[in-house]
Amino acid sequence: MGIHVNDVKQWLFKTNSRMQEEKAYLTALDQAIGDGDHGINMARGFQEVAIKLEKTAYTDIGSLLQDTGMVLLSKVGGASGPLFGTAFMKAAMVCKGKTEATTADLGAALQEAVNGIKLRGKAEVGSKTMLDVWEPVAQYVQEHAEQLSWSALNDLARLSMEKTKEMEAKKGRAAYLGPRSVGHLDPGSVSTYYLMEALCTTMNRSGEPA
Amino acid sequence: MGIHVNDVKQWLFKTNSRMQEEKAYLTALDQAIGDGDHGINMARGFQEVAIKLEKTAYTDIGSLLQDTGMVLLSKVGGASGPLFGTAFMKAAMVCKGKTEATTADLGAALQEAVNGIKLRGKAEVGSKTMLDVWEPVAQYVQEHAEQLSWSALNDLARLSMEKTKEMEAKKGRAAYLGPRSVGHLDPGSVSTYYLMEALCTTMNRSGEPA
Amino acid sequence: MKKLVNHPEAVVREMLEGMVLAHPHIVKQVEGTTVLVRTHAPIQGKVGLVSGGGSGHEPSHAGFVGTGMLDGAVAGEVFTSPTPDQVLEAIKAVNGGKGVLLIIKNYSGDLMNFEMAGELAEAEGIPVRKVIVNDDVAVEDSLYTTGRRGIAGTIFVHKIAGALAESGASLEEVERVANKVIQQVRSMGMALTPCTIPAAGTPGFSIGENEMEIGMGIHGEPGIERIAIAPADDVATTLVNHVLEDMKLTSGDRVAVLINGLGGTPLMELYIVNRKVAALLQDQGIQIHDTYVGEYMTSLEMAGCSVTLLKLDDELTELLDAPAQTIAWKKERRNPSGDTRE
Amino acid sequence: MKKLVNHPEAVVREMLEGMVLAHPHIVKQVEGTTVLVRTHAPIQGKVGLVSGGGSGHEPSHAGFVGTGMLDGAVAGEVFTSPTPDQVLEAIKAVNGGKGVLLIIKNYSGDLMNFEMAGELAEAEGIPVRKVIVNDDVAVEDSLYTTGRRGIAGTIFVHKIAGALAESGASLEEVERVANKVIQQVRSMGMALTPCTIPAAGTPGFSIGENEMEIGMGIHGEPGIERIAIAPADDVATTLVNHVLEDMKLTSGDRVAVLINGLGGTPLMELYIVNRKVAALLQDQGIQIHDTYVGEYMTSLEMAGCSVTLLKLDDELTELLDAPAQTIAWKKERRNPSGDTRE
Ligand SMILES: Nc1ncnc2c1ncn2[C@@H]1O[C@H](COP(=O)(O)OP(=O)(O)O)[C@@H](O)[C@H]1O
Ligand SMILES: Nc1ncnc2c1ncn2[C@@H]1O[C@H](COP(=O)(O)OP(=O)(O)O)[C@@H](O)[C@H]1O
Ligand SMILES: [Mg+2]
Ligand SMILES: [Mg+2]
Ligand SMILES: [Mg+2]
Ligand SMILES: [Mg+2]
Repeated sequence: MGIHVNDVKQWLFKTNSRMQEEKAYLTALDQAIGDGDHGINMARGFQEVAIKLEKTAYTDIGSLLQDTGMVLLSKVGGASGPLFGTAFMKAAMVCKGKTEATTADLGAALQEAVNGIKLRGKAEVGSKTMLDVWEPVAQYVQEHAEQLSWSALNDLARLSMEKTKEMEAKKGRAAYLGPRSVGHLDPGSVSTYYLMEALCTTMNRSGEPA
Repeated sequence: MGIHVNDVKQWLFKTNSRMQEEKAYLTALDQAIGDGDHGINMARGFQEVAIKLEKTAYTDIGSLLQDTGMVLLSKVGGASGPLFGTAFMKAAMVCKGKTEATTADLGAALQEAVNGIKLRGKAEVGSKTMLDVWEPVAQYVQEHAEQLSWSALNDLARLSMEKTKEMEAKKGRAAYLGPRSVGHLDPGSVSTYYLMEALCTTMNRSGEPA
Repeated sequence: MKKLVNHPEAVVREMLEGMVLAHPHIVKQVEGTTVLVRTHAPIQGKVGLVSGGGSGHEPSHAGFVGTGMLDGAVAGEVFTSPTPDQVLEAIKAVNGGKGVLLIIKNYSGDLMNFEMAGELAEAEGIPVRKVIVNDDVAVEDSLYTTGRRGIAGTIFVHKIAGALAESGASLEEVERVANKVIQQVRSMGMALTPCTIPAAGTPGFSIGENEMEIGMGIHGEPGIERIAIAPADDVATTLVNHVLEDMKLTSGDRVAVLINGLGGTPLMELYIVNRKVAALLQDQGIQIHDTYVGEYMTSLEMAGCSVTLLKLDDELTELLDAPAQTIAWKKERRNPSGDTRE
Repeated sequence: MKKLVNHPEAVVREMLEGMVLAHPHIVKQVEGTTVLVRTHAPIQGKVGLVSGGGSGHEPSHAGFVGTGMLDGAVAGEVFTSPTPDQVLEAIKAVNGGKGVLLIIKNYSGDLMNFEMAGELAEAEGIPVRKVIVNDDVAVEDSLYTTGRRGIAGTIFVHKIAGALAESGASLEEVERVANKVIQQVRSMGMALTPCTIPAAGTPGFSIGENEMEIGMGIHGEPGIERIAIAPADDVATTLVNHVLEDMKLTSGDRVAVLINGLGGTPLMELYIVNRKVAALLQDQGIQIHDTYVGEYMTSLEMAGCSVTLLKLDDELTELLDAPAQTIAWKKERRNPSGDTRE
């Protein structure tokens, strides 16, 4: 069962809806251990992505993801802008020319995204950043490309996000808090979870993820 | 029954105590229709007067009042400083050279004080200023110099003070409020009442004013 | 009360010490007083300019002492006019033989204390003139009451009279130009939050969470109306309209604009206000010669702003643009040949 | 939320418009961007200096654009680093053929966005160097984490690198001196009250009525301790001690001092803090070359302050004292012969 360019579009529309819904929550998370703008940033960025996708017809997943990355890069700002932007632009290269992608393509694209985030942000897994969701998700998709369970992927994404609560931040603004960052979810991991959740919901045509 | 220089000293010590006790109340009154410093100003000024009088021996009421006026003039500031300062300095001239003053002297001194306040502040009776206590008190003392009842004088002073509540301010900071100044006591009239009350208490040796 | 202070009663003394320590090349303290004067005061052969008032309006007035503006500033207790002896000290310290001009904001207390000081100085043989600034159109101008308050427009009087004095003009000339500015300058303010006199410890008044006060004075004196919180553009429009109504400017007139912050309002918001003020003036064909945005006449930590317009003619323009080197108003001696004019 | 704004989402755009309207002789806006550059940018034959970051720190950074300081400033959303495309616009607009130096405050977001812009500019053939300011000693300096934040000390980098660039120095030279300042500058801040991002509508955190936060960052990032409200002298002592502990100054060293207000704290209190800071430095035999007191790097309407020390040598002294004509830092071209030095 392939991932059609229209699925990708739906995924990003759904992501935008989630970001709008969770704008205040993400901002509150960032108020606790950052500077309180993450929800505002994500909502602004994905709003612009939705506007761009709405008015453009795509047959190429690559160019859809490239546009998404460019919009995020130029509309989000902060730490999350270049990271989400880079992630999508790196993923775009893998999907270049494809109207329909396989789960193996998805795995490769996610891995490229992870590489981009690491190169740009210099964080490692365990630094309490969005990487703590991106990386396990990318790995899981690559390992289970043959028989991908979207609801299992969704669970994994949520679990990874929840795990950031107990981590001590080493990168990003929360790092200034040192040990006091423990006990709070990482805002960027939560927004990354919404992105992955939207992907799973879109692809899991049988309904909501468990 | 004359007013001895030591009575005058006691009067001003008592006035100082009252100003310290009522510092917050006077300030609150001034917060309502002014800038909220009247209690602070009066407490600072009379504190300095008390310090000055404590360390100086006086035989001349004139020089005691002159010193009081000078201290008030240089320590109070605002509108009340020059007015109270002028009042005491004008009163001092009448009492020059006297170790004991008559109630007639007191009447003349108060009248001089009133003249000074009017000249300096250009207010009239009814402008909702301290003059609305000073002037009736001065008048009453002059009219009843022969047989002055301190408790009656005290009542008159309090009544005059209370009357300012219904007046519309024409001078001082409360004048900016126009009709909205009605319904509030004039802070300077209240502090002037404390001054007069302290005088009556000091002189009314039979006890507290009724 | 959340303030960076030590003893609430010592704030003025400690602030003045901190100022002199920060800017010893601009100001010095007259010993034993609350008077700051230019480091090299008195300047011989120059009319001395003295202003002052209660503290809590920083940088007014000591922040405007220096070449091209004031010679001395007298600081009273917070929101309390300074006493005559202090003003007298300032007059004596800046008298360079050509007399002294007192720039007084129109409040009963300031008037009386400065007047008494002026009388004492004249008795000592120093020629003294005084001008009274009353730019606040929120207050009705009436002969029978106290009249209008002096607020942020006072800074333009300092600047322009200061520039003329610097050129060696006579006391009468400096007094004349100061009065000309006073005739041509109008302001109005508003507040979002109250402020707390340190020694009082509690706010002098309160403004509801969804309210603002239009026409607020710089000591928290009530304004003309308490309204629901409105967008910055509406606030700017209200203030400008009140000022224009009083000034009756016509298309082609030239003005200087001052968007003054009251202490707690960030520069970001002042610029948002300026955006609308500039648009409103442009709409009426009024030319903006120059705009000043920032804190000039504050009210402790009060949030809010005032808008001041000064109608310019050639004389006022030249003096406004003249050099000044003070703590809070710096203007180059000559326009640089480089890429900036100011 | 008590703010003089219109649409919370439009504050940055409207603020920039208000700034350009107020100071058209100093700054202009690069069309369609949130970039302000000098009115006459690009200056041919001069290294271009670009700084920027999230908005809400006014007058940083656009207030320091002008002769002798920055060439361009990029404004992000409130507390949000600007995006690479905007930074790129700034680089292009100020490139006068000698390359561009990016002055970046050390935050993940700023670093990444400015870096990407730099890469894009280099791909277009513009030589770009970057320096990273990390003066905040409240944060542990560690290789394994994000490292120190950049706060008010950034202004000294603007000033000194700006002065050298103005003299026609090469990109490498300007980069060198900027890094020298970064080596020698240390700051620490504290806050009494929180601040509210307009689009968020509620304060980012809270501080108890009787508490203050020591080491607070300029975006409300938590500091090192939450303590009971203390007198200004104690606060000054804590901040200075932390800074000195890190700088290890010795008697005879010369410094510039910056007492920076965070937005809601009145000048009166900043001067009271300076009084103690100056005394502490004098106690240690440290010479104060010059002191700056006011709002340079704010945090919306937050109440609080930071103390910055810059250790000076002859080169830095001369560049610090050099002329500048910007909105928020004005320094005469030449010391006047009159009665003031500054
Ligand atoms: N160096 C980094 N590498 C990976 N992710 C990072 C890094 N720095 C920050 N992040 C992520 O960005 C999120 C914060 O984004 P946002 O609040 O929008 O930006 P800012 O921190 O600039 O205000 C963090 O929660 C974290 O997940
Ligand atoms: N022109 C005046 N004539 C007489 N009394 C005045 C005048 N102006 C003000 N006052 C008195 O001064 C009082 C206010 O004193 P205070 O608060 O100490 O000074 P300020 O108004 O300068 O803050 C008023 O309540 C009023 O009684
Ligand atoms: Mg954030
Ligand atoms: Mg008062
Ligand atoms: Mg007062
Ligand atoms: Mg941010």
